[in-house]
Amino acid sequence: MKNPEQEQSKKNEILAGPPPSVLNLGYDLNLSVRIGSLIMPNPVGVASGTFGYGEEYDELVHIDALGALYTKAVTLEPREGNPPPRLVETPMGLINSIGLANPGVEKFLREKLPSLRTRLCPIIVNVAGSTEDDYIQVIERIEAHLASTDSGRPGIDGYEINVSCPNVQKGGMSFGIDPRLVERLTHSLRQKTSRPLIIKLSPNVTDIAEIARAAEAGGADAISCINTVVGMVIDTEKKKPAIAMGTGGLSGPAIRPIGVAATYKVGKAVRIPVIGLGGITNASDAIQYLLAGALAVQVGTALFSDPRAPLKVLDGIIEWMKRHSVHSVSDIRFMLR
Amino acid sequence: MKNPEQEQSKKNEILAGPPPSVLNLGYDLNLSVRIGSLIMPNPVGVASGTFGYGEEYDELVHIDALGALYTKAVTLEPREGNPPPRLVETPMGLINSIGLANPGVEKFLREKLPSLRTRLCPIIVNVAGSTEDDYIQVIERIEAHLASTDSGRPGIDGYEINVSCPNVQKGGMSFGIDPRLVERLTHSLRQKTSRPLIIKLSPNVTDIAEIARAAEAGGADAISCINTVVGMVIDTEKKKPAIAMGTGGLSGPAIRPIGVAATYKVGKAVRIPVIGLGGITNASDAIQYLLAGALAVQVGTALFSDPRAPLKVLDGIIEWMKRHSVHSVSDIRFMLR
Amino acid sequence: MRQFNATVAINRAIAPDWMHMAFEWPSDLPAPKPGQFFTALPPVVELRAGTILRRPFAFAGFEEAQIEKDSSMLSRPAYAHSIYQVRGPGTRALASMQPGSSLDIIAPLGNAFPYPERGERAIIAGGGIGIGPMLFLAEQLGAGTYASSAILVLGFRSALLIPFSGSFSAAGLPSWKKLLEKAFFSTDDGSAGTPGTVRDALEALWLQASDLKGSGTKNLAQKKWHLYGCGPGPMLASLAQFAAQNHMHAHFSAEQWMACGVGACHGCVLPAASGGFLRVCADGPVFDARTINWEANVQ
Amino acid sequence: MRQFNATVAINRAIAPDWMHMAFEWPSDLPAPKPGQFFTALPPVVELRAGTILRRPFAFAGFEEAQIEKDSSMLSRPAYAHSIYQVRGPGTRALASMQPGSSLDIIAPLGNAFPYPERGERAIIAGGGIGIGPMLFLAEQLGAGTYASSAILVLGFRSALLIPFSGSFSAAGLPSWKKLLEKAFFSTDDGSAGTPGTVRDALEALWLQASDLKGSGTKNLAQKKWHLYGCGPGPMLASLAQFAAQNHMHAHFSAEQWMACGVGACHGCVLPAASGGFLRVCADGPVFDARTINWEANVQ
Ligand SMILES: Cc1cc2nc3c(=O)[nH]c(=O)nc-3n(C[C@H](O)[C@H](O)[C@H](O)COP(=O)(O)OP(=O)(O)OC[C@H]3O[C@@H](n4cnc5c(N)ncnc54)[C@H](O)[C@@H]3O)c2cc1C
Ligand SMILES: Cc1cc2nc3c(=O)[nH]c(=O)nc-3n(C[C@H](O)[C@H](O)[C@H](O)COP(=O)(O)OP(=O)(O)OC[C@H]3O[C@@H](n4cnc5c(N)ncnc54)[C@H](O)[C@@H]3O)c2cc1C
Ligand SMILES: Cc1cc2nc3c(=O)[nH]c(=O)nc-3n(C[C@H](O)[C@H](O)[C@H](O)COP(=O)(O)O)c2cc1C
Ligand SMILES: Cc1cc2nc3c(=O)[nH]c(=O)nc-3n(C[C@H](O)[C@H](O)[C@H](O)COP(=O)(O)O)c2cc1C
Ligand code: FES
Ligand code: FES
Repeated sequence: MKNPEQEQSKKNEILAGPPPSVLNLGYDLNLSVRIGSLIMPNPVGVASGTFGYGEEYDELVHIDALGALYTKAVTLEPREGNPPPRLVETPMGLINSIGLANPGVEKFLREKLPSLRTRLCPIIVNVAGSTEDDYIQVIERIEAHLASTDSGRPGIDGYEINVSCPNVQKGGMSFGIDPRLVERLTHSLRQKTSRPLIIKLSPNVTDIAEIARAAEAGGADAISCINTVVGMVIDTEKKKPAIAMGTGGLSGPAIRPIGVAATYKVGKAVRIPVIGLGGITNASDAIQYLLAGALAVQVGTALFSDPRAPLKVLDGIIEWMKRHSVHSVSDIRFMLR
Repeated sequence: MKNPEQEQSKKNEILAGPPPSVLNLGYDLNLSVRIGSLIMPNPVGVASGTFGYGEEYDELVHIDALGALYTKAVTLEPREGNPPPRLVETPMGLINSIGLANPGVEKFLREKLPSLRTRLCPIIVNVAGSTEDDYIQVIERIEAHLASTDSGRPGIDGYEINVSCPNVQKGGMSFGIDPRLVERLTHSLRQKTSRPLIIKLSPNVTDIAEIARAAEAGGADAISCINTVVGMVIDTEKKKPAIAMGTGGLSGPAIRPIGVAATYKVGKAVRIPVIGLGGITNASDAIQYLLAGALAVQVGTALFSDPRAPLKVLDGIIEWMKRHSVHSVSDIRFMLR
Repeated sequence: MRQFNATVAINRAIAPDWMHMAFEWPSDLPAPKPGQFFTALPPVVELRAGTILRRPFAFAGFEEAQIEKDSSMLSRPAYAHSIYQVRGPGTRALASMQPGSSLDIIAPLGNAFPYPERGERAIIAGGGIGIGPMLFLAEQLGAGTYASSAILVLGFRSALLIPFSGSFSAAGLPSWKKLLEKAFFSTDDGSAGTPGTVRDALEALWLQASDLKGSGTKNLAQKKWHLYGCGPGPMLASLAQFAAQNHMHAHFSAEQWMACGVGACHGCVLPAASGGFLRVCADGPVFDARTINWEANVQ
Repeated sequence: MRQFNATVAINRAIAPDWMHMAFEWPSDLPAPKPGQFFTALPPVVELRAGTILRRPFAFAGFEEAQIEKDSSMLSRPAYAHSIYQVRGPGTRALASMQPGSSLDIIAPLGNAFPYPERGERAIIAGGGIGIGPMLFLAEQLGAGTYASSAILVLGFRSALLIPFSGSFSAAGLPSWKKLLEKAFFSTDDGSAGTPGTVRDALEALWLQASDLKGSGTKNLAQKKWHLYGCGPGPMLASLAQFAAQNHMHAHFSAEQWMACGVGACHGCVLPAASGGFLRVCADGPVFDARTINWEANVQ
């Protein structure tokens, strides 16, 4: 097995420089952020499930300039996902019920990884499962594959663990609501990889800080905060739920205040970095998350209205940093008055 | 002590007829809904904290035509509330941090009750407190007052218990997150009044159905669902929270999908009626709640953009019922396919 | 595929609640093909609409740029055309746009209708607002009278709703006018063409074709039909059945709520006939009728 | 207080980012008084604005309806006027409204400035967009030159920002023009009037008044000042201090984020000098300067 730390530091050399949009600014800004052993060139990533594995957006987005690409969820077995309708728009929001449709880890490694390897931005693989063992096997399989293939770029720079999935062993309650389960899961996964391990939290809990502390105790390198909020729309003419599964996950600007509040709470509860997301559409939204305590951010639903949103967000952060004389983006999280 | 049941049935006689806007329609629709011993003439009320004690809206809203008026919270002692800014707009939402500013129960009885007595719509007093004893004393005081004053109309037809307040005895955690506390509180209050007792739930919990069942077990007549969602906005120019207290309560259309999902979940968990609210601005929104399982609804934040919203909602429900050949509004909650 | 700000050239009513929009097309972007679509994000919406998603629309026509004879300068830019129905906040916002204003477009998206195979006759069936892409396809395939190879069959609720016909309706593309003159119609209320659905009109034509076998127009009548369709879910389900019963090739353009529009989110799926799901935006919107479980999508 | 749909009569730029709006006023509604305000809900907003709240604005003037001599018919309706600054989505939406369109208004709201008492001289101080209600008050109190009883003192960042003056600026009400001709100015950059703040201009006038005591204009100079103010928080805090130091009556119009606008929600409070809080919409917006803790509100 190769040493991922070493691989990572090789990649960091390539990535550590400022991204294209900053290169020609002539300003001495430090936009890079560190998550575990990984240095992201800038704090603006694209959120899991909203960007596929990258290819679909190739013609619209300068992907190499992203701070990170969080892939669509990968599960052990292929999943077809939920029956349609899977989407419904809500006031400044979107409910989705995709059901983790994905080709499964084998096909992911065979068909998606090669294109991910060509990216200059860090790639974080989002992992989901129905049992603890599911998660473990996905990561074992990926690590084994990376160790066996010799290539300049691993194409995978870390993991984001989606603990909002229903846990079949616990009667369908999600992992993410039980601090003990989260700690145990994190701890198990920590044994399997030295790549950055990010636990992505669900906001549908009484005390998100408690779950974040459990992830930290389990050995997580960072927390992503937040996943979607449970929501429902009913078609009053058809008298049935607008999406086939009844309830789904609410995202977009509507939930931004919920995400900022959660980030603020989690940021105070743990010492590992927090990656903020939920409803970010412009730089000001992203800076709210950074001021609330996040080290980095992700843009999800906003991509659907404007695929340029992530890089506009990055440009706006740079403009704000210059205006407020902030040298390093990682200082913003300490600046809230 | 007078018999509130008797008082109530006297009042029901007055109220049972259809509200003004229906009288001249010539249709045989049953809009009334029953909450405990109380019959509300129609299902559309105005939400606590958004309508004061009524007087402020007298020139803008035909208050007598409302299904119910839920008063601003009443606490044992007067409260000045939180420092400003107390409000901030969010995407299709509003965050407030009023801090339960109110004159306290004595002044409420002296100064607000007389005008409430003149209303033809049912009056539900929203009650808040920091300890269980606070709640008990408010209700004892009100019941004693009603028993001692002989008047045709009590001016108070039921209680809505706001369990989202921070509980000072439990380190500031809200009552509403702990099913045991909710059951005990409901049980204690049940001893003090035979008027309808409605427990208003916070959505900021892992399992709202569990809390609803606790309220039912404690003897509640109904559940109001939902109170505001914890949210935060940061002013990125001033680098500080937009409202003085940091976080506040998010309301308005942004949270409607969260409220509908919660109502659906609670409706399946309990047999007592559910009163749905959160982001209702028009009839279709209200009908979503009714189809999700609510017997009645409340309109809050929408009043701020259009004080006519509640009665427009009522008119739209009537129109929908005619179009879908629904005779009784209380049947809608069983109609979801 | 590209995201660009297009200048709106035409935006006018062509029937009750129906609009015809045209916008300038970048000179260096490949022309859209029948079946393909674009997504638009109007800049202004009514208060409290709260919409965030782009709205998808099919192309209903395309006019190439015109280039000066003597120079290589454009004398007129290319225009993309669409026909849309005003239904909710997004289309109301679109309908309020003035010619000359700027609209955020991503295009061209999705796949296109395949050409009919040799010996196949294109039967192009559109229902309601689904006529847009059908007009585009009919134009490209040179649809005309019954004697020509390709024919167009359009279904409406009532004659009054047929575009360009009412007194208040503006004119559309000249080619649409010609196509409509030669098209077969069905109306639910029988006020024009065959009373009933598009399928009823097709059944009538089918019978006619069988009757003609062996007669003078034998050649044409014996051609296998290739059915193209776009319209409401129940219409497509019914046409799929019709095509299957009569063993004809069929390709339909489908609709589904979309978020990304480029295949990334897996939000816009339809149930596949072989199990699993297909994405309307990236695997479609045009599908071989046999690949989709149309019945399952009609609720 | 009433909710009504008003027809917009005027909506035009009067300075960079400043607009003057007038709308028709219902003939049977009491006229608004200086200090009172209205809330407006524009019908259309930019995409993704997501605003839901009404926006509050002060009245800057009022024109009575004109009635035909021979009949009791209105020959011209009454008009309410306001001056507003384009700051965010709500005011941008307002600024995009065309004359003739309809605007949802609730008015009149809040209390009004009290008249000066006998022997008091009204000193009317407006800063930035706070000049709107001050023009209205100055007109009612007949403010004029230094020799008249009431005078108007206006502060701007720069001479270029003074409304109606730049080349592109439209004219406002005729009365405003007259008032501005006689007003005293301060500008932060010294490009017009006293360099500095409104307070600096007031201090200068105050010295002048003291100098004049015992002279010919003694009568006027000896009158007690009654200070009226509207402007940014720091300006009001500074004026409150000035008024207290010099023992003069003072009434200021305050601002705060609002939700209901009618006193029901307790969202729009300011800290009271005596502890507790006062609602800007219902206890104000005009407050005796001594009742508010202005310092606590400047952050
Ligand atoms: C590939 C594709 C091509 C399309 N081409 C056209 C076209 O050429 N002309 C045209 O008028 N419309 C077309 N549509 C449908 C069009 O996208 C919707 O009518 C529009 O998005 C409605 O937006 P709205 O905000 O006005 O209404 P909304 O309030 O969003 O919806 C109004 C009604 O339309 C339905 N609806 C909304 N979006 C969709 C959708 N994506 N698919 C199906 N139903 C929907 C809703 O359920 C609702 O009943 C197409 C859709 C797709 C997916
Ligand atoms: C009683 C009263 C009278 C007013 N009179 C006028 C007037 O005559 N002319 C005028 O131009 N403006 C006036 N305002 C301020 C005006 O209401 C705001 O500028 C407007 O609501 C901004 O809306 P927006 O959507 O354009 O901007 P937003 O994006 O909502 O806000 C833009 C900026 O304005 C600030 N702001 C928003 N609302 C308020 C508010 N209620 N009070 C203070 N700051 C606010 C925000 O913090 C932000 O910095 C008045 C406010 C009040 C309370
Ligand atoms: C269509 C869609 C699919 C998603 N799929 C995933 C997923 O596979 N794994 C995951 O962790 N989160 C998933 N999410 C959640 C997002 O990554 C993100 O946490 C959430 O949408 C909030 O961010 P936003 O408001 O910027 O979209 C998905 C969201 C959407 C809208
Ligand atoms: C300004 C404001 C004050 C409120 N005060 C109270 C209150 O005193 N007691 C209470 O139970 N809920 C209070 N609420 C919550 C509302 O009653 C309601 O539960 C919530 O706003 C969701 O409904 P809406 O989206 O229709 O406003 C308040 C809400 C707002 C916006
Ligand atoms: S809309 Fe995202 S995959 Fe089709
Ligand atoms: S805005 Fe509601 S009390 Fe003033």
